[in-house]
Amino acid sequence: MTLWLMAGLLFTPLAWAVLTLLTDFARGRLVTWGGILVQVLVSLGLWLTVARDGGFYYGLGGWDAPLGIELRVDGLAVTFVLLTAVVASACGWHAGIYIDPDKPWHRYFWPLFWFLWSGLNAVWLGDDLFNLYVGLELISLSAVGLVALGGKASALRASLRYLLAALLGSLAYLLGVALMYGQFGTLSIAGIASWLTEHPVPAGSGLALALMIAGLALKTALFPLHQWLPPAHGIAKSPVSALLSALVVKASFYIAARLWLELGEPLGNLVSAQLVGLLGSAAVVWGSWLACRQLQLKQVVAYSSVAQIGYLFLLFPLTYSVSESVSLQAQQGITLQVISHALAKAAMFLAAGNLILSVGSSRVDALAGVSRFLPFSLFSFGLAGVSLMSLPPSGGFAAKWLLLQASLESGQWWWVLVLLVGGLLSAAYVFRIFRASFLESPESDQFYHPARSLEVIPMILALLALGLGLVSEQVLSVMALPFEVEGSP
Amino acid sequence: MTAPLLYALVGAMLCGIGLFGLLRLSHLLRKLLAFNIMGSGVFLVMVGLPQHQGGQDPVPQALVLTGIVVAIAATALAIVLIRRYYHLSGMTSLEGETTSREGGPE
Amino acid sequence: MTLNAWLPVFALMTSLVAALVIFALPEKGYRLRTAVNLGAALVKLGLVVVMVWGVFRGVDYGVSFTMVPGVAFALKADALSMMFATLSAVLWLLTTVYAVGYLEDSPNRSRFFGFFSLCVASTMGIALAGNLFTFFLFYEMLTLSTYPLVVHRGTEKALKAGRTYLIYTLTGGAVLLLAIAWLHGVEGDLPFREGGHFIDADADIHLSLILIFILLVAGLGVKAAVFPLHGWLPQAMVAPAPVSALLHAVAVVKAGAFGIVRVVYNIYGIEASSLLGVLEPLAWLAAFTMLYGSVRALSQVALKRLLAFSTVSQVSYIILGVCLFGPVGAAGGLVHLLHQGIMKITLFFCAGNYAETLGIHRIDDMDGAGRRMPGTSLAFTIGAFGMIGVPPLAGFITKWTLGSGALAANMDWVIAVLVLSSLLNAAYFLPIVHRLWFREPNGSWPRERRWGRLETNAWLFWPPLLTAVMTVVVGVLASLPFSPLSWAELIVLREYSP
Amino acid sequence: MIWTLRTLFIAVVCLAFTGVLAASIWTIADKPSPVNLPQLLSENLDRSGVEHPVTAVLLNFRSYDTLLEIGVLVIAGIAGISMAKTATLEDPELRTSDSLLYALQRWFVPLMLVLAGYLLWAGSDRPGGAFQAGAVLAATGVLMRLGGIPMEFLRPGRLLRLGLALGFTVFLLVAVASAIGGEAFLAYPPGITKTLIVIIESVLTLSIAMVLLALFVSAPVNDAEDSEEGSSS
Amino acid sequence: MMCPESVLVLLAVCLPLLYPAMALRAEGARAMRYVMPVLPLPALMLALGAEPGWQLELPWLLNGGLWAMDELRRLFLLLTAVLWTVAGIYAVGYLGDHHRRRFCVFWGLTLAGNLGLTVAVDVGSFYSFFALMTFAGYGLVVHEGTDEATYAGRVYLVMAVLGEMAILAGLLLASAAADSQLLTDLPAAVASASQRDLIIALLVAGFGVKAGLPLLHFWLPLAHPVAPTPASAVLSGAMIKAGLLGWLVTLPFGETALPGWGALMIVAGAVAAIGAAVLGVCQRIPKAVLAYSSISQMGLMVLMVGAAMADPGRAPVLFSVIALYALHHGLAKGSLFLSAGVSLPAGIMRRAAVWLLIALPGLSLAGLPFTSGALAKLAMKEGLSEDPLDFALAGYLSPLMTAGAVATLLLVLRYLWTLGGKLENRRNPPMLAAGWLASVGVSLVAFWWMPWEVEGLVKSPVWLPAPYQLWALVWPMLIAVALAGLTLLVARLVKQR
Repeated sequence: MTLWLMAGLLFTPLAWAVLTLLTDFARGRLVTWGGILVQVLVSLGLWLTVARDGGFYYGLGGWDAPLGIELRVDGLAVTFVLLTAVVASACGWHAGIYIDPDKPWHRYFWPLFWFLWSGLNAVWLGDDLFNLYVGLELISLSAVGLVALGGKASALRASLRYLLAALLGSLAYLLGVALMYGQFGTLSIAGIASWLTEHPVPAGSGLALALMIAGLALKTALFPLHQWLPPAHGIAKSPVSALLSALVVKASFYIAARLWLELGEPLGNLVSAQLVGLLGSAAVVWGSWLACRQLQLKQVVAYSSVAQIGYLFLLFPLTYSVSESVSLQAQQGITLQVISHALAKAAMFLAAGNLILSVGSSRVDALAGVSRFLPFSLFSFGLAGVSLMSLPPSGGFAAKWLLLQASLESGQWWWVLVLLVGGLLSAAYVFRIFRASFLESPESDQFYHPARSLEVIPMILALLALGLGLVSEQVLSVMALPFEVEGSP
Repeated sequence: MTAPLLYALVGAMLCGIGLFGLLRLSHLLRKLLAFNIMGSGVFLVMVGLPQHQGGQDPVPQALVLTGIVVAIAATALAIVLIRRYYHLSGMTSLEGETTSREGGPE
Repeated sequence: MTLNAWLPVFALMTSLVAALVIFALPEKGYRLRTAVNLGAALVKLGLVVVMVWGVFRGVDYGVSFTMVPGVAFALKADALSMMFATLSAVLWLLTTVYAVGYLEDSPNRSRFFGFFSLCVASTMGIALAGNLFTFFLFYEMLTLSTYPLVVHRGTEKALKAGRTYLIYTLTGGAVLLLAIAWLHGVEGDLPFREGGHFIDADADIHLSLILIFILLVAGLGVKAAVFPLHGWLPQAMVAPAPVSALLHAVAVVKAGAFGIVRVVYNIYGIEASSLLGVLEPLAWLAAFTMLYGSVRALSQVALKRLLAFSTVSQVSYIILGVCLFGPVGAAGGLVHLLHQGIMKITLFFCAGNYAETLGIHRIDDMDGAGRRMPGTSLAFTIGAFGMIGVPPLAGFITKWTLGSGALAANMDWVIAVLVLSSLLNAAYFLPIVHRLWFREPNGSWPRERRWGRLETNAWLFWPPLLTAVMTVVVGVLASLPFSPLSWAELIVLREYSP
Repeated sequence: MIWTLRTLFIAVVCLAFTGVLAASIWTIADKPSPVNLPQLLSENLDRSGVEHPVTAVLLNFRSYDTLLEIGVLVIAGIAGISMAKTATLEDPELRTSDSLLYALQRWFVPLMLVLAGYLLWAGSDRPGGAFQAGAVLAATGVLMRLGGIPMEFLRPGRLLRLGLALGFTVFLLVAVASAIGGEAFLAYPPGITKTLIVIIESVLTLSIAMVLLALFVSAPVNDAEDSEEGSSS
Repeated sequence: MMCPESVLVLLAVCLPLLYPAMALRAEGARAMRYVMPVLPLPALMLALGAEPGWQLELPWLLNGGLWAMDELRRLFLLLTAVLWTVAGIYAVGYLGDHHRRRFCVFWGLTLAGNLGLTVAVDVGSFYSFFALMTFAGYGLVVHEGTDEATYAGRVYLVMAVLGEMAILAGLLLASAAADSQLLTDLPAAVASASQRDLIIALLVAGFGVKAGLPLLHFWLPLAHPVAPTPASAVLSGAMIKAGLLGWLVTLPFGETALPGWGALMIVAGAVAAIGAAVLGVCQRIPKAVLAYSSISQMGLMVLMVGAAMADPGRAPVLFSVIALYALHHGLAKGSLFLSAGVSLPAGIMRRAAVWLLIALPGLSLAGLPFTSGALAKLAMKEGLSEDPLDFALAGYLSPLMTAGAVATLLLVLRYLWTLGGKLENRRNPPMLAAGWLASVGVSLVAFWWMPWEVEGLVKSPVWLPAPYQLWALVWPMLIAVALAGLTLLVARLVKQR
C-alpha cells in the first residue's frame, strides 16, 4: 500500500503534466481537476499512513543511499506534501475558473503547474543533496515559466529577474553540494549527519553549508536578497502568485532548514546563526514597511511575503546551541509558520485576484466601496490577514506563540521584539487594504462580479489557516512521530 | 597538486569571475554568459574535487552531466525570455527601471 | 463529554453561527436576518441562564483541549465568567433590537450584523475563557471584529478613528501576548483558578512576576482605557450608536477590565498580588483615571465624546475595586462591571436616539428635548443619575460598596476620590439633564424624523427604557439573590475562600 | 565615481569569494572522503544493466535525477514555446537560399544523424548517451532550419508537444510500471533492465533534440495582447 | 404577615413615587393636579393612626431595607404629610398651564423622597430618599424657568450635590465604623469611631446644606422665593427639616459629650438666628424675607442641636423639643409661605380677616401666647434652661433665645410689610384659598391635637402659658414691635426729607 502511495505521489503530477501538455486549456482543466483529486487522495493517504505507522526511507529504483537516491518520508515531509496538495489544488481549482481559456498560450499553464507540483514533492521528500538541486531547478523553471506565461514586458522583466536570482542561488547551492561531496563522498544528508555525529568536524566544511544556505536564502528571498520577489509575485496571475508565495519560496527554505537542523550544530557557528536571524528580522521590518507603502494591491501582498519569510529565518538562531526543548519549540513554531503562511498567503493572493477582477484595477485605492460589493472575498482576505498578523486563533498565532516561548526560554529576548513588532506592522498593511475598501466612494458602482466558486476557494484556505491554530497540537504531533529507519543512511 | 585539483581550483576562479559578471554586468546576455561561466566553474569543482584523491569517480561525472542539461535548459529559457523582452521593451538590461514603470501600463 | 462540558461551547457557538449565517445572507434579507439575530440572542440568553443556575449550585462547566503544545484551549464557566456572560447576553439582545432599528435603511447591514455577532461571540469567549491563553485568543478576536464596526460608516473620520483604535488595541495585544508568553515561560499553562497561583511563589521570581503584572495591566489597560492608554476611546465615537453602546458597555472596554480582574484574582490571586505590592499603584492609577476622565468630560461639547470620557472614568471604578484588598471592595468593583454596562448602554442608546430622531449630536442642541422625547430623556436622566451615583440607582450601589471596601482595606483616600469623581460626574451630567427638561427648545431640531405615534422608532424606543428600568431595579433590589451585587458577593466569597 | 566604487567593491567581494573557495577546496582536498562511492558503484555495476558507470548512474542508480532533469528540459521547452504566439514557428527571415549552406546540409545532415545514433548506442559502455545524441540531433535540426528547410512539425501543435513529451512519457511509464508491480518507483524489473534503458535512451534522444530545437526556434517576436495583473488598467 | 402599617407605609411611599406615571397618558396628565392633595394621605393616616414602634423589613432593598417609625419620626412624618397635603390643595388652585405636568411629576417625586426619608431606618433607603428629594426638588425650584430661577436652581444644585457627597462620605465612614447598614447603629459607632470628628464634620456639613446652616445656606434665600408658592411652602416647611432629621438620626447624641461640636453648633445657630434676621429685614421680596426667617428659625433649632451634642444627658429631652419646634415651625412657615400667594378679596372685613389669618401664623412663630409658637418657645426655654445643662456656653443660651424671638418677630413684621405692597386684589381660586385656610387652620388649631410630647417641660394645660411665662413670651415681642415702629418712623422721616 505504502509503495503504491509513494509511486502515485511521484507519478501523478508528472503524468498529468504530460497529459495536460497534450490538451488545450479547457480540457486540461477537466483533466487537472481529476488529477487534483487523485493527488489529494494519495497525499492524504500517505499522510494518514505515516501518521499511523511512522516515517521511513524510500529508496528510488530499489537503490539505497549513498549509491541511489533515497526519499525521506517522515511526518514533516508528508505534512508538507499534504499542505502542497491542499494549496495547489485550491490554486488549480481557482486558476481553472480564473484564467481566460481563450488565450492559446494558457494551455501551457497546466503542464507548468503540474511540474511545479512534482518539483515541490521532490523537495519535501528529498534527502539527497543533488536531487534536491534538480528539484529546485524544476520548481524554479516552471515558476519562471508561469510568471512569464504570455506576459508583457513587465512580466518578462520580473520573470527574468526571478530567473537570474534563482539560477544564481542554485549555483551557490550546487557549489556547496560539490564541496560537500568532495569532503564526505556522499550526497545523502542523513549519511553526512550520521557521520558527523561520530567523527570530529573536518576543517573547511563550514563554507559548503554557508554557500548552500546563502544560495537557498537568495531563492527564499531573504532580506537583502529579496528584490526579485515582489515584482515576480506581484505581476503573475493570482493563482500563480499564490503558488509562488505559498509554496515555492518555502521549498528552498525547507531545504535550508533541513540542512541547518541536520548539519548546523557541527558545521555552523553562533555568529552566523545570529546573523541569519538578524537578516530575518530586518526582512520582517523592512518588508512590512515596504508593504505599507505599495500602491498596488498585489505588491502589498508580495512584500508581505518578504516580511513573513523573515520570521522563518529565526529558526537558525533559535535552534543553535540551545536546549533540546527550546529547539523543538522553535522547529514546531517555524513549521506552523510555514504552513499557516502558505495557507494564508495563498488565500490572500486568490482573494486579491478576485478583488482585482472585480474592480478592474490593481491599485489599492481603487478598492473603495468594494466591501459592500464583494464582502466575501474581502472577508477571506481579512481572515488570511488575521493569520499573517499572527492573531489568535490562527496558525500564525500558534507559531508566534511557540517562537516567543523559544525566544524567552533561550534568553534571546531580542527576537521577541521582532515577533511583536512584526505582528503590528503586518496589521498595518492588512488594515490599509481594509481601510481602502471600507471607504464609501460615491461612484463605486461599477463592479464585475466574479464567479461564486472563485470566492469560495480563498475562503476555505483562509479558514484552514485560521483553524490551524486550534489543531496545531494535532498537526505537530504527526511531525513528532518516531522515525522508523528502514534504509541505511 | 593533481590535475583534478587544478581543475577544481580553476573552477573556483571561474566561479569568482562568473560571480563578478553576474553582479556587475547589466546586459542580460552578458549576465547569462557570466552565469554559464560560473556554472562551468561549479562543474569543474564538482568533478575535480572528488577525483583528486579517490581517482576515477563516475558519480560526479553523471551529476555534472545532469547539471549541464539543467543549465542548458535554463540558459535556453533565459534567452527566449530575453529576446522577447528586448522585442517588447527595446531594452537589454533590467536596470533603469522606475517604480512607475514597474507594473505600470505598457 | 457530557452536556455540561458542551454548554459553554454552545453558548459561544450561538453567536458565532449566527455571524456566519448573517454573512451568508443577502443584503436584502431583512426579516430573516433580524430573526436570526434575535433568535440567536434569545437562545444564548437561555443558555446563559441555565449556566448561571448551574454555577450557582456548583456545577462544573468546562471543556479543554491542547491547542498549541503546552497550552490548552479551555472554556470554563465560573461565577465570574457568568457575570460577564450574563451582561453580554442580556445587553446583546437589547443592542440587537436597537441596532435593527438604528440601521433601518443604512447600507452594509449584512456586514454590520455579521461582525456584530462575531463581536459578541468574542465577548462570550472572553467571559468563558478558562486560561489566559484562551482569553487572549478571544481578546484579539474582539479587536478584529470590532474594527469593521468602528469604521462602519466609511467616512474619512471613521477610518481615521479605526486606525487609532487598531494602533492602540493591537499594540496592547502585543504587549499582552508578551506578558502571557513570559508568564507561561515562568510557570507554564495557568488556568484561571479561584485564589490564584502565586501565593507560594518563590522570592526569586517576584521581580519577574511584578514585571509581568505590569505588562499584563498595560496590555489589558488599553482596552480598559486606563490613563494614558485611553486615547482611542473618544475617537471611536464616530461609530454608529449601537456600536458605541456595545463597545463601552459590554465588549471592548469591559473585556479589558474583566481581564484585569482575571489576572488579579484568578492568575496572581488577590493575596499574592497584595504581597507583591502591585495593587496599590494600580489603585492609584485607577483613581487618577477616574478623575482624569471626568475632568476631560467636563469640557466636551459632543454628547458621545462626553460619554466616552465618562466611560474612561467609570471603568476605572472596576479596576479600583479589584485593587481594594478585601471582599467588600472586590464586590464593589465586580458589580460595577454590570452596573456600568447597564447604565452606559442606556446613555448611548439615548444619545443614538437623539441623533437619529432629532439629529442632535452636540450638547448645545439638546435644549428642551425632554418634551419632544420624554421616554428617551427619562432613560437618559436615570442613566446620568446612575452614573453620578445617586441612590438608589445602580451607580450608588457600586459607590457604596466600593467605599465600604476601601474603608475595610484601610484605603481611606479612596473615599475622597469617589466623592470627587461623583462631583465631577454631577458637574457634567446635571447640566445636560437640566437642558433636557428645563430649557425651551431652540426652535427647530437639526434634522428631525418622525415615526408614527411614538417619539421615535419603536425598535429604538424600548431598549433604553428597558435598560433604564434595569438601572433602577439592580439598584433598588440589590440584595435579592441573583442580583448583580449578590452575584458579585458570591464570586468574592469563592475568591477569598477558594 | 560611484560606478567605479561599486565595481571595485564587487571585485573585492568576488576576489575574496574566490580566495575563500580556493582555500576551502585546498583544505578539503587534503583529506580522503569517508565514503568511497566509486567502489560501491563498481560493486553494483553489474546489477545496473549497463557497462558504462556514468550511464549506470544516470539511468539506473540516480535515474530519478535524470527523470526530473528531463522534466526541467521539458519545462524549458514548454515555457519557450509558450512565448510564441503565432500559429507557426516559421520565420521567413531565416529562410536563406545560400548555396553553400545548402551544400553543407546535404553532406552534414545525414552524417550528423548517424553520429547521433552512434553516440546513443555508445552510451552503454563508453562516454556518450542520450543527451549527447540529442544535442547532435538538435544541431542537425538547427542546420536544416538555417538552411531554410521547412519543418512543419515544429508548428506549436499537438505533434510538437507530443514530441516534447515523448521521451519523458516513456521514462515515466517505465518508472511507474515497476511500481505497480510492487517494486519501488523507478526500479527496473531484473532481466530486462538493459532493454528498458536502451528504449528510454532512444526516446529521450528524440525528445531532447526536440526540446532544444523548439527552444531555438520558438523565440520569434510578435506582439502579445494579454495584460498582467500587476499593472493597472 | 403584613401588618396594616406595612401596607400603609408602602402605600405612603409608593403612591407619590408612582404618581408621575400618570403623566404618560394625556388624560392622566390633565387629571394629575387634582390628585396632588391625595398623595400624602396614606402617610398622614400612618402618622396619625399608627402607634410608633412598628417596623417593616425589606431585605431585598438596596443593602437590606428597614423602615420603621419612632416618636421622633412620627412627628416629622406628620409635619411632612400635613404640609404637603395643604400645599397640594393649594397647588391645585395655584398652578397655571406652564409646564404643569412637569411640575406635578417633580412634586410627586419630591414628596416621595421627603416621606420616605422620614420612615427609612437603613442607611441605603434613607440616603436614597434624601437624594430623591434633593434632585426632584430641583425641578420645583427652577420650575418658573426665569433667569433667577435658573440661577437659584444652579446654586441649589451645586450646594445640594456637595452636601450629598458630604453625606455619602459621612455615612460611608459611619457605617463602616458601625459595620451596620442601620441608622440606629450609627450614633454609638460614630461616638467611638477613630475618625469621629471627620464623620461628624461631614454629616453636619452635609445635612447642614439642607438645614440652612450659616455659610451653607446661600441657596435658601435664592431658591425659596423663586419656586412656585406651594413648592416654597414645602421647601421651607418640610424639606428643610429633613436636614434636621438627618442630624438627629446620625449624630452621636446621648452617647458622648462633644463640647467642641456643641459650641460650634451653638455659635452657628446663634449666627443663623441673628444674622439671618439682620439680612432678612433688608429684603424686599416677601418670600425672601420668609426664607431668611426660616434660616433664623433653623438657627434656633441648631442651637438646641448644639446643646444636645454638648450635653449627652440632656439630649433625649431636647430631642422632643426639637421635634416639637420643627413641627410648629414647619406648619407656621408653610402657612406663611402659602399666604404669599393669596389675593385680597373685596370688602374691608374680609380683607381684615385675611390679613389676620396671614399674620397669626407669623405671630405664632414669634411666640404669641395661645399659639403653637408659645408652646414651642416655652418648651425650648425649658429645654435649654441653664441648670441641667453642663457645658461652657450654656449661659448664653437664654439671651440668644430672646434675641431670636426678637429677630423672629421683626422678620414677620417685615414680611407683612413687604407683602402689603404685593398682594393683589382679586378673587382667590377656591382650591388655593382652601389650601391656605387649611394650612392656617392646621397651624393654629389642629396643632394642639397632634402627638407631640412636652411632658416635664411645659405645665398643662399646655396651650395656656403661666403668667410668668406670658411676660417672658411677650417682652421680646414688644421690643420687636418697638423696633419695627422705630424703623418705620425713621424711614418716614428719611423719606420726607
